[in-house]
Amino acid sequence: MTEQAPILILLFPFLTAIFVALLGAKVPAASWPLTIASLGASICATLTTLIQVLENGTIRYYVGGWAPPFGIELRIDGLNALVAVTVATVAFLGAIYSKDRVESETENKGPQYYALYLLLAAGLLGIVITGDAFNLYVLLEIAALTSYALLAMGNKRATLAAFKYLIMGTIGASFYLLGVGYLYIKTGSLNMVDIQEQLIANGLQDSSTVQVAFIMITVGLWVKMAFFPLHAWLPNSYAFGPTTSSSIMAPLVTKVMIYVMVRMVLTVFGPVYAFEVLDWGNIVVWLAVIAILAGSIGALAQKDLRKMLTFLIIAEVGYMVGGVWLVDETGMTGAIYHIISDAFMTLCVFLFAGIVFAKTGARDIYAVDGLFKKMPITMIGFIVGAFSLIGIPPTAGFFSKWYLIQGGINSGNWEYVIALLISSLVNAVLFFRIIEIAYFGKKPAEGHIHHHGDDHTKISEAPITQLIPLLGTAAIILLIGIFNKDLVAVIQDFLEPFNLVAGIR
Amino acid sequence: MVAIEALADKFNYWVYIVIMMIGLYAMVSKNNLIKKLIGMSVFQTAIILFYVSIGYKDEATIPILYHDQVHGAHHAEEGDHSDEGAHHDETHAMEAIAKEATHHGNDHAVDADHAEVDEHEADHVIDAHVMHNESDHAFEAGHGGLDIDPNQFENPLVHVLMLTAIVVGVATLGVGLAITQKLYGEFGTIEEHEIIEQLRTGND
Amino acid sequence: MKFLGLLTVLITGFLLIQAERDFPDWGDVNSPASSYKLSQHYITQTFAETSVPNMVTAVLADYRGYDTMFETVVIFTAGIAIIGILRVFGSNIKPDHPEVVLTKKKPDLIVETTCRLLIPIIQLFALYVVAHGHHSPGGGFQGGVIFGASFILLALARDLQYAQQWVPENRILNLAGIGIFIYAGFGVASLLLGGNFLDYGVLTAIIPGDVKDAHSHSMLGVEIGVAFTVTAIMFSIYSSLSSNGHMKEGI
Amino acid sequence: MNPAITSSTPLLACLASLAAVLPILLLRKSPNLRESATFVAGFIKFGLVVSMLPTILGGTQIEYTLWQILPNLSIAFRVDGLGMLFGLVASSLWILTSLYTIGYMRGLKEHSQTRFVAFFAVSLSATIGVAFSANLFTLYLFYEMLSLATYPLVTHHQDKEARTGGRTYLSYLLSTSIGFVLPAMIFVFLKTGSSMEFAEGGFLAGHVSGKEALILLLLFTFGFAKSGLMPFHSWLPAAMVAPTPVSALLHAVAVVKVGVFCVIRVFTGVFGLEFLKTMDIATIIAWAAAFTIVVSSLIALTQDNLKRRLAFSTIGQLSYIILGVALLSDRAVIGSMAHIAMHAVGKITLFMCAGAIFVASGKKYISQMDGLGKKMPITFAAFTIGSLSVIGLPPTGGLISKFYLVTGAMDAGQTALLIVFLVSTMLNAAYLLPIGYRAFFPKDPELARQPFSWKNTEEASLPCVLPLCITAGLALVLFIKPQFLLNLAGLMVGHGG
Repeated sequence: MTEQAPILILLFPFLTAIFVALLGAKVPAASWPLTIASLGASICATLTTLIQVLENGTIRYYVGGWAPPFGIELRIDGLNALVAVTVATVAFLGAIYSKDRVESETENKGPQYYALYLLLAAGLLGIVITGDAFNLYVLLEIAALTSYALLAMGNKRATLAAFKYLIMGTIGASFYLLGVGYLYIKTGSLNMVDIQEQLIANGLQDSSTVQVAFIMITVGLWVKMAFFPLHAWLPNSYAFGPTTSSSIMAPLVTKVMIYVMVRMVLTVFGPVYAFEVLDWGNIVVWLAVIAILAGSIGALAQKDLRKMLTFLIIAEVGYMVGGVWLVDETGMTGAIYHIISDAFMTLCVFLFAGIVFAKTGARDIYAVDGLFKKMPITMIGFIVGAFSLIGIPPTAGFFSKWYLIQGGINSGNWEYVIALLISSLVNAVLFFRIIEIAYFGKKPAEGHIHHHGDDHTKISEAPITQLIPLLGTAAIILLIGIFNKDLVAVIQDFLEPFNLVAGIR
Repeated sequence: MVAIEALADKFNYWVYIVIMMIGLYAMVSKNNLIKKLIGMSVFQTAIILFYVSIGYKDEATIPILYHDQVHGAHHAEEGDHSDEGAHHDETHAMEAIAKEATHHGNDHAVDADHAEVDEHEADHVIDAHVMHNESDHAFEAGHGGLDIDPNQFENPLVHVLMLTAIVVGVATLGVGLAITQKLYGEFGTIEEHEIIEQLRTGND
Repeated sequence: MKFLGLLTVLITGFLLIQAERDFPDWGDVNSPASSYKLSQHYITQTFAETSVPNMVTAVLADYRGYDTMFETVVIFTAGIAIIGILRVFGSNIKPDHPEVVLTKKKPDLIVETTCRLLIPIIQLFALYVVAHGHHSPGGGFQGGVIFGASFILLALARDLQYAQQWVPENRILNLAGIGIFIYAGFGVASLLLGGNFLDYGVLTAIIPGDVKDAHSHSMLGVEIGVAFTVTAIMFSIYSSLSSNGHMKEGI
Repeated sequence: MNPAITSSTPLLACLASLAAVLPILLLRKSPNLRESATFVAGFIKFGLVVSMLPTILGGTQIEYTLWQILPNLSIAFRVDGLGMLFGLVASSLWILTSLYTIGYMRGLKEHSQTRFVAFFAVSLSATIGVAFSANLFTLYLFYEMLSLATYPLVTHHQDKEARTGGRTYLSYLLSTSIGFVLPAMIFVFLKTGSSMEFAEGGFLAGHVSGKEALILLLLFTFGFAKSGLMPFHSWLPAAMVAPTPVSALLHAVAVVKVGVFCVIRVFTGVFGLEFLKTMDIATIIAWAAAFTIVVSSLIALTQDNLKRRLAFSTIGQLSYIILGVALLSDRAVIGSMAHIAMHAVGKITLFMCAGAIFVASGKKYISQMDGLGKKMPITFAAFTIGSLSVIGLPPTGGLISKFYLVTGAMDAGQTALLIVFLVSTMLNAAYLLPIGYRAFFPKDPELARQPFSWKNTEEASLPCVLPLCITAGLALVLFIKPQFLLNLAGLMVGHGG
């Protein structure tokens, strides 16, 4: 059955989603265990796939038995095997967290929530494993539709933000669709690898249509991933949607879009075309620098905890887009590694924000007042995530910065290096502000107080279903930091044939 | 003059760009949420138009095989496979055209005009046959050795793709309307700036 | 905002026009899209491989059946999403927006009689469209929409509750889910029989006939599944939107 | 290359205190058991460090590679003379400080003592980790760990003052390490493509141009802001809000010494003295250090708060060490390394005295300490010895290191810097000696006339006083027996002092 693992990756969550939607009306309590079970099974499938990829190289799974380009293939190499594991794991952890929160945050629509949640996970997993450009669009829309709904279940602000997201998301997806159409009109194919072959075989390097296709696809994906000037939809929707929704969407949706961008650049257009023939030069890196700085400054201005975190996502997107366009193997490695590490970092801090909101009902950063005393275990989880976002070794965030900065220096993009460092410092300020509040309390007393003995504040930890994902995430952050060499080896194996190291530009 | 010719050759693409931009403008600039959604529909429809026009071929028909072709296939399967090589033979090709023209007349009233075209452009079909011999796709995998000319039918793929796009469009529109209704229920208006105003003045 | 919008539109339009210079002419049979092996294969080989004369149906339900399954899921998702967003369950109904909720309509003789006549015909036609998708334009989506329209017509002619007597909410959702299960069932069945997902060819073990027939019959099966889902969700979307999520009175 | 053996002792020495955290947390209900856990860990650690001493003195290094974390780059330990010297200082003083902590914290009935002790142990692990790092990457890792682990110690009081101090502390240390050291380290990694192992004579030569070398040197020297080089020194006085044991061990010994230790490592292990000489770029650092010495001594003169005065004194003394290294002459470098130990012993005595004074009398300001010597004779005697050591007067160990520094300056032919040494010694004397003097011989005639009797003394508790006596004794012992320290330091420059 292992050769069927690729399709099982998404069959589990997808079929369970339907089942949950049907069963939910009668047995709402069954929704959560089913969700967990299916996502767990999905993780197993992704891991099986990953092992197979590591052993035998790229897997090509022909859905329906039709060889590409006639049928749709799932094409899994080192890159998307890793991303698929990440997506499944994040979805799994997020689902555990949802248990105690769904009822209160979504007005008793648990079954619908879980069905949409699973569909979102299935959509994202599908995006990651597919090898067909149009199939990607369909799954993109599944992920998008579920996202709109998951966000619109939140409060008033979130509803408006969801609407904005719907408009922007549709523009982004339509641009992508149009770009695929342009590629189709020139190559006659929809299979990613085949498009690449046709582009080369037909000498389409100079075709203005292909150029515009590249622009449309890239810009479309930038909209979807909230790359800086196109980010307007993101902060409010993730900040005011249900915490359960944002704890899966914030880590995954933008990251998966970045994965798609990498896939488009490397597999569909090819690095030679994307970086050499088009040669946008440093423009994208500069845009990324602006994104990083704008995200950081935006985050500094926020008093709302989750909104602050959303601005950090915008900065992190800048990291990765810039990393891709450094045109350097180390930079690309960093960008891909960061997809994985950032997914977990973001999950970690968003889970924390969710737990704080669940506990105190307050959204602003002062809600964490005195939490070191009240919820020490939660704070440990948070600190790992925060340190990772700041970039303190040995967390994963440090190593992604390590590679990204190396890429920046290697390719001579100093502006990017500096932006990265500034953003690390801003993150340090942001998170230590929170840690300070949690440690000192809102208004620390004047002068010394010498509490006698231990404090009276009772420990009241979050429920176990919220702690497990948080600590699990924290552990994963540390693990992928410590074992980053092995992870990076996989990424570099994947990148090797693209020969980025030659320094194309 | 060249410009006008270019325009005429590709007018469908011009049309879709104009429609699409109207839609895009409405999505970005309109204040009314419903108008935005209308813009979105226009926008998506324009893309559908674009795709469908990729698949169009001059003098081709919808991608459904003719009744006789289907039956011919059964014939071919039962009978001899030897006529594969004979496609190079021009006389055979002419026969095929004649046969085809009759089918048009008899079975497919819909394609009356099509038959007309075929009659006075017989050599076009020959060219096409020669061409697809060269590209030799018609015979590579066909166990039946069907007598199908790829230029006879429009590209089915884009229709399939657009069926999907239409479905996606409908779904997005539905969700968009639902969100708009929810917003209307919460704010009592569907003008974006009024909603933002309400949010700014407080009462969250 | 207006200016910004205009600017975006102009830039995008300019870009697209740039691309257009390089397009093949309209209707050009030698354009890459038409002359590449992909579309040619579909045109010339579909019948030989699947014995379905309607290439669109074959490509939709077989070659790109994976896409189509998710297309169905998109529809399903939209239905669930709209319920998730709008539906108000049970008694926790918030004070509604100030619009008057329409009361039950009185049955109108002419309208009702017309509907009574029309609806069976519509439904019959829908079944025809689904079933004849192999040989003529049509298929699960088209048929499903037509079938769904018949219920919407019923709701329009009388009121939502009347229509819901025929198709209550739960049953509607079950129908939608079953549709997808039928579709995915063919896929899972081929998985279990040792083929790839949605590889109808291996279904010869349970479907009489040769490989081609297996393809052809499975396509009919999945089209029926699609029709189920589309029918159900069309009506579900209508009832949610028209009643503002209360499933009581509609327009 | 020196001969080396592989052994996990350095790792164990590093982990000994980290492992103590768990028992400390588990035994939080009974302070005595908790404290004994600390001591057990402390002695194990010290024992492990000492067990390596003969090997090191024999000229053999000890290596251990823990984990290859990046391609080409691993977390690895290596013990050499400098590391051994620093490791000895840190691990021995930890035991004394732990003893002192008991007296101080219990004396003041501080809150959250468990947390305090636990983080103390973590900090120690980080310090030893820095001392035994084999490469730049491992060094950076432990350096960051130390910054973060000491934050809860610095801000232990959790009041407004602590918050401000903690903020300054972290923002200086983190911004310099992330902003300067990290990019510099990555640049070095890229340029050399090596594992960044510290090597005798450096590994950078031939990989970078002159301009790049200068920038790197500046980034490293100022990036390791724990060394308190101006203008990145303000964190040190700010961190004096911490309880005194923290100030004593961490801010007179561990943290600041880690800063200068890193700078020495970079000078000797990364750049290499020869390379710096040929490039002629260290002079800037030397002058920055000289400037810091003079200015901080002047500021120290004006401080009335005893701990703040000591803090500024520390800034100046640290710059001695940096200046010594930046002189690039063998003797000055040996002097620098020896000064790490000598100053540590002297300064920890002073800080412990300050703490003991605060515990016993509640006095923080120098102006209040007139005549206090009669009430706390032992403390002030120790204080005076500590002062002598810091100034560099006999019969204390401070003389030895200063001697080497001064002769080193002569070797280097830097007369101007020689004058700086001399002037600052005067200043040191001017701000330290009067404290002890006035305590025994107050200006106020009323106080002066009071007769001294052992019965009237009000010393702090024994756990407070004992450690500071021991360290004062150490300062004296080091005057007589400095040889092994000099040998250790001498290993680093290629000959035995």
